[in-house]
Amino acid sequence: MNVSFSTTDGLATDSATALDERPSAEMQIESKECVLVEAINMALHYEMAHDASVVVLGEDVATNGGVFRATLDLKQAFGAERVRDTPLAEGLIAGLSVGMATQGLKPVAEIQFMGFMFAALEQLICHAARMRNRTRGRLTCPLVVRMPFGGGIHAPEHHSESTEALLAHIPGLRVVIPSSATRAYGLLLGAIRDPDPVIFLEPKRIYRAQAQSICNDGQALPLDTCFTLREGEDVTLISWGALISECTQVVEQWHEQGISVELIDVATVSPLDMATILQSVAKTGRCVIAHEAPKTGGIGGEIAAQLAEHALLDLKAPVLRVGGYDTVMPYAKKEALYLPGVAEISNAIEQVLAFG
Amino acid sequence: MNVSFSTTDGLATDSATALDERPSAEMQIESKECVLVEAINMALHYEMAHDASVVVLGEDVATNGGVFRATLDLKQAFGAERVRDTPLAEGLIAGLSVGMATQGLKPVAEIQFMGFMFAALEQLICHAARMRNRTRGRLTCPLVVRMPFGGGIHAPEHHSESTEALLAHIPGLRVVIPSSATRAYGLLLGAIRDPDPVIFLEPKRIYRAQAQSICNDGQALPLDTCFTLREGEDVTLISWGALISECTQVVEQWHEQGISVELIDVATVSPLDMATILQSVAKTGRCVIAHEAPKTGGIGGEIAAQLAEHALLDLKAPVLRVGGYDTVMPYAKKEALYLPGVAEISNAIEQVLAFG
Amino acid sequence: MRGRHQFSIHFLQYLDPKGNLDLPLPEWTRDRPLLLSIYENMVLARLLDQKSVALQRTGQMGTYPSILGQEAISVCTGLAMAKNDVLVPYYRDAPAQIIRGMSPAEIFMSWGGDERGGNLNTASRDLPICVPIATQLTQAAGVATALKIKGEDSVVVTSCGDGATSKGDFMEALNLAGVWDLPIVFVINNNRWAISVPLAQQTRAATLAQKAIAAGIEGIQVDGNDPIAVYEAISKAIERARQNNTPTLIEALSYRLCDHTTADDASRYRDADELQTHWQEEPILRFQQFLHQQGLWDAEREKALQSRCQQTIDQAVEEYLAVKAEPTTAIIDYLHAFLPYTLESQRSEIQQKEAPVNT
Amino acid sequence: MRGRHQFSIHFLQYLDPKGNLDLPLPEWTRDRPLLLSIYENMVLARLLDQKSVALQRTGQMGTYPSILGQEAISVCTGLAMAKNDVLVPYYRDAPAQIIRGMSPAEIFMSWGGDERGGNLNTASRDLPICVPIATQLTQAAGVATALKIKGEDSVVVTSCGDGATSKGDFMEALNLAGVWDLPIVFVINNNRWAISVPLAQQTRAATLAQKAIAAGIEGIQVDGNDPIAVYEAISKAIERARQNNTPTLIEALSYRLCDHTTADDASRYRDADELQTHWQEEPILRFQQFLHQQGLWDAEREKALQSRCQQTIDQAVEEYLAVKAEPTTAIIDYLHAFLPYTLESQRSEIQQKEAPVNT
Ligand SMILES: Cc1ncc(C[n+]2csc(CCOP(=O)(O)OP(=O)(O)O)c2C)c(N)n1
Ligand SMILES: Cc1ncc(C[n+]2csc(CCOP(=O)(O)OP(=O)(O)O)c2C)c(N)n1
Ligand SMILES: [Mg+2]
Ligand SMILES: [Mg+2]
Repeated sequence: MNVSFSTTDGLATDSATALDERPSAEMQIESKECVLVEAINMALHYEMAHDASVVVLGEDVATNGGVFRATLDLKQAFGAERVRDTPLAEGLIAGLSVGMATQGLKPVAEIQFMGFMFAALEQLICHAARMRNRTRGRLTCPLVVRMPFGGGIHAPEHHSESTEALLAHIPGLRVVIPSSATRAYGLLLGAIRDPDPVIFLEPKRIYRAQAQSICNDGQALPLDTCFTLREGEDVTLISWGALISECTQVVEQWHEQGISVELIDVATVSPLDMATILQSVAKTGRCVIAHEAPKTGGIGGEIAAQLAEHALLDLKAPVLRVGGYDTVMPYAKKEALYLPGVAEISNAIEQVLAFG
Repeated sequence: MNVSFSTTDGLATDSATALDERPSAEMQIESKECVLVEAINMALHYEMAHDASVVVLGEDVATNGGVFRATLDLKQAFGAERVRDTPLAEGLIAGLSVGMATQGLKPVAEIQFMGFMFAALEQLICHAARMRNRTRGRLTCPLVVRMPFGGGIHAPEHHSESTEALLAHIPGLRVVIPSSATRAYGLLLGAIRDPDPVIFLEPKRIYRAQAQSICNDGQALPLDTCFTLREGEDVTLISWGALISECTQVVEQWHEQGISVELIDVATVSPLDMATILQSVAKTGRCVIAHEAPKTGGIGGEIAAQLAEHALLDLKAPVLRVGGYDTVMPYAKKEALYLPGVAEISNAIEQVLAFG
Repeated sequence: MRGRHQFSIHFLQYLDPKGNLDLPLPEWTRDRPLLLSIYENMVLARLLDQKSVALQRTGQMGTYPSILGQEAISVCTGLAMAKNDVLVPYYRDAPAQIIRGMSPAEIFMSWGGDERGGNLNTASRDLPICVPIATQLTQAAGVATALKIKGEDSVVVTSCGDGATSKGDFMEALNLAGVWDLPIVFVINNNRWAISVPLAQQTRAATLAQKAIAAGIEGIQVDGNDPIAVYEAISKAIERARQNNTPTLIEALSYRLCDHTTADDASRYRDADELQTHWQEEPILRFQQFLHQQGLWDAEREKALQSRCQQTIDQAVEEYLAVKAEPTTAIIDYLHAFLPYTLESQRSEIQQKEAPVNT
Repeated sequence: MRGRHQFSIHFLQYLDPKGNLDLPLPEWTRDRPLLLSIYENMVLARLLDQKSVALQRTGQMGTYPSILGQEAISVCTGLAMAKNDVLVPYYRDAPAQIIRGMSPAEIFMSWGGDERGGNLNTASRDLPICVPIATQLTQAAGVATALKIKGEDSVVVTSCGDGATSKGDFMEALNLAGVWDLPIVFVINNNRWAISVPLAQQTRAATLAQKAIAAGIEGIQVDGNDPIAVYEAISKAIERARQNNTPTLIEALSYRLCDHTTADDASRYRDADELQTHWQEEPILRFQQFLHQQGLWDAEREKALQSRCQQTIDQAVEEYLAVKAEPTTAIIDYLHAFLPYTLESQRSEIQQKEAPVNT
């Protein structure tokens, strides 16, 4: 078990080869039934045990184990030096993480809710995303910022937004979004081992949804590919995060009607793996993109634009986007009105099928 | 001349009718040759003289008249109460503006460079954009945040970015970008009189470019329409801000070769006046969008996506976007490599013309 | 600027935890109706609080932040302010909001996930409660600036928790209040906890009041469970602000006798003994004992008050549960003063959806 | 926590503006080479500064922030630090960066718009200068945390201007340093101006050092143009940080004898007299007079030093102007450790462009 600190220079390579470095024989591997938030916790435990440079920080992450329990028992297992409750300041959390990362640590910071990330953006955009470029590789920023995001849990104001598009537009930041317990485990390991900053957005609406059996073998998933969850011939349905559940239902529904929908979980929304998407649309000729964020300026727009640029002749129908309305996320009583669901997605598919 | 303070409730209507309220006979109107930054200064003088609720604040805006002189002589003309140098804190500037706006003032805040706006985003996104909705109209936020943006002036790091897409994705914020002295004058007046928050982005590269004769008549321009600067039949070229100059050159070049390019200045990038754009593309069938911001996740993507959704059958060629590269804005020595210019735009036009 | 500089922070307390005096009472305590009003509002606040938690537990309301044990701070804030002053509250200020004209039903509505709860009586210019920690403080400075520019003699009172003092906005606002001579009073509800983070992990400062020194303004620490000390400190600070535009920071020492919110379980991180000892210092019983000693209170009055308040709360609940759903388009109709034409199609989509069942 | 709390801020000065002693000299001043090194580095700093301005004026460099009159602060920072310590500088710290191994040519490169200026000798773990005001301070706290976690006995020294103390990050970092017992020293270059905004409009605090009280840490004010006071304060603070993880805030009172940057014209907002009076207090002449009095300096030595430094600068300029352009793809090659495949097409586009002429 490697407990030596990566040197600033060594970091990139350390992390790059991290995957291979971890023979699964290393420790006895148990499988466990986990919901998404438990998978995140398992990944954090695994990586902290195998890489002493990993440090966890944020509000209520230590003693309390996080308000969603994503960091449960980390403090007990790895101590107060490596698992830290910070004072209440998101800008501070981000700045601390940048500073630690430049010195060979791998901070995994939690922003309690995505709605509170804005005070952290100056550090993430001006520094985390630029430190390697600014110093021509002398200093790097291998940090992860975890944030629960998205609506549907009847939370107070500012606890339900989806503003991933803001982060995806920042060169130098990777933006990763799991949609299942298994992918949460593998993608988070990939994020921590990535030699550069990664924003890891957790769809809290499905934190405790469907449990999956996860083999705690420390195998990371790549951060530059979409996952094709279901092969299909007639339409390509693209989404990420919590909406993947609704999308899966929609796929089932259409399947019963003899329509095969190809379902793609983008997972890493930046950088965008358009190859997978273009390949699928070349096959189906029809595409629907669904996300919770307001439709205008959302990542769906970027995907549709690239289709309009690179797949115009493949398209048998307009690319339809299903998104939240271009308005402020309503308070809990009316959030259901705002959030796109099975009906809206299914509708869009019906339209692209009906077209031409 | 109205020097009464708009009441919180009265504000919306006051501002709505502001245009009509100002008979151009009211004061003797002089015309003046102005460059863009002088036009902004003229609009600020005009509105402060006609609406005592307008207040200007920011770093170095009072005694120094702004580092670009956009607020020149306002303090001398309207006094230290209404023209205020703030301590150095962008979050504070935004929070102050929100607070003032809820009490019937119309703050016009300056963020010295767009690269320093990030500390202000929490207030703009969580509060300015939401105060009316949150209070169901009881309190409103008629504020303007002015920021110089864009590259090409060989400035230090963080002084050359174009991150308008981040703001355009926020429901409740208007985002306005002038591309000439005349439009700067009219759009800024429109922004100040708008009963809701407006982000006003100033292309500093052309601050002192071409002078225009401006009639200081207090006539505002609307904040919900694109401006068609040149009618054309063969291609639609869409852009905003400083790049409009390069686009104009491109239009000239193609004109000489018998190709007529329709040039649209989006001006208000949020909300997007797609009607004008769709109409144009319905006519030309070909479209190129150019902006300085990184291509991926930029506003060009949203426009292209809407074309892919609403104009698929009109399109004779893929919608091409010319943008900055998906990398950090380079330091001055290499910014020319990053910035799209006449060659790149002209190239894209050639491609869409050549297609099919 | 140069040379040796001295600063000091004082602690103010009149009533010890047993309700006994350890200082001569200030002038204003001769005003018996005021003393009684402090008590009544604290009692109402506690009942409202209990009811809110009950509504949440029974699925009739959303997440709710109880103010159990901290009633004196918000009640005295509300009572010390003039009608024309402006309150920029945080989320444990329901008592002050009610004193300033908000109905208990509106409190339920806000926490029930209905924006109309933030509408108050449309005459008010108070800000609604603010969720992003400390962001209300720079806004409060902006409100104070506006009042000053408009030449009003009103002042602003704003509040936050102990955790909020770690966020940059707090100091930015304090510093500005000092350098711009703003008519503003900052009140910290120091309930010793920020969710699971105790004050000792929030700062090394011996007091939160001394953060005023960084801004060059007045700072004072008071026993936040002693209504007389709190009212005295806030009203004097408001007076200074009104007379000379002098800002003040008041740290009110209290304790969070409840979970952080209904979504929290404090037993995970806080030991029962600590909680028990602080029950000995809670403000309502303390003040009741004081009123007894002053001959202003007895069991009968108490009984009458309790049922009066209970009635108010019960009516508020009825009112709350009877509220008609807003039209679905409300989610977009208040975004701008005028709906941009680009949103018309989205609006009609929304119009066609039926209102979700009230949850 | 309760009760009366007392705080005080002291001012430290050994050399008055005339270079006369008003306190007995500290131990370390027996180290003559150190005294001379302080002087030589200040002289080099001033020549570098003049050259930088000249290069900008002649279009050979970009906007540059001069440090005229503030050399003592950065020089003593650099000399007081151990090699293994970490510097988290701001943009007026070229002197400290050079003392810590950065070449003058690299300074020219950074301000000449070439990222390679931030690369230093690749062995260094110092942070490059930071443009967004005050953002380096929370990073510095992160660096100090890392050193502590790694069990090193190194410390962090970070710096900022007076204006930076108004930005929330400043207090967030100070507060954390206190509550986490971080081995860190914060040095404020109080040059009295933030571009056109004088200190009096930045804060009402009598000193900037007292902002330490808000974080519960040590704060001291020193004459920033007195190299002995600055070195004494910084080295003692570093020692405390190294021995007991005790953070310190040092306010170094100086004055900006230059424009804010080459893009600024201070005559628009600052009157000539103020400038003149402060020329009487500038550090280099003051320290030279002191060295004379100590019999450590004479005209000959001065002459030799001047030409030695001039040589260094001239060589650096040659080096700077001779630097080969980076490959065009450098603008994307350092974005990530590994270029995402999605950027390959953009990279080849960039590769086809020819390098822009060096401006
Ligand atoms: C900017 C921001 N970060 C995080 C949160 C989540 N959060 C809500 S309350 C709270 C603790 C606040 O503690 P304190 O300031 O002491 O106020 P209290 O709740 O104890 O009255 C946190 C971290 C938030 N609402 N806003
Ligand atoms: C966050 C941020 N806001 C604004 C600026 C523009 N700016 C550059 S230097 C400066 C003044 C800084 O003053 P001070 O902190 O006193 O440092 P000094 O330059 O006087 O040494 C300003 C406003 C910036 N660089 N960063
Ligand atoms: Mg608290
Ligand atoms: Mg300064």
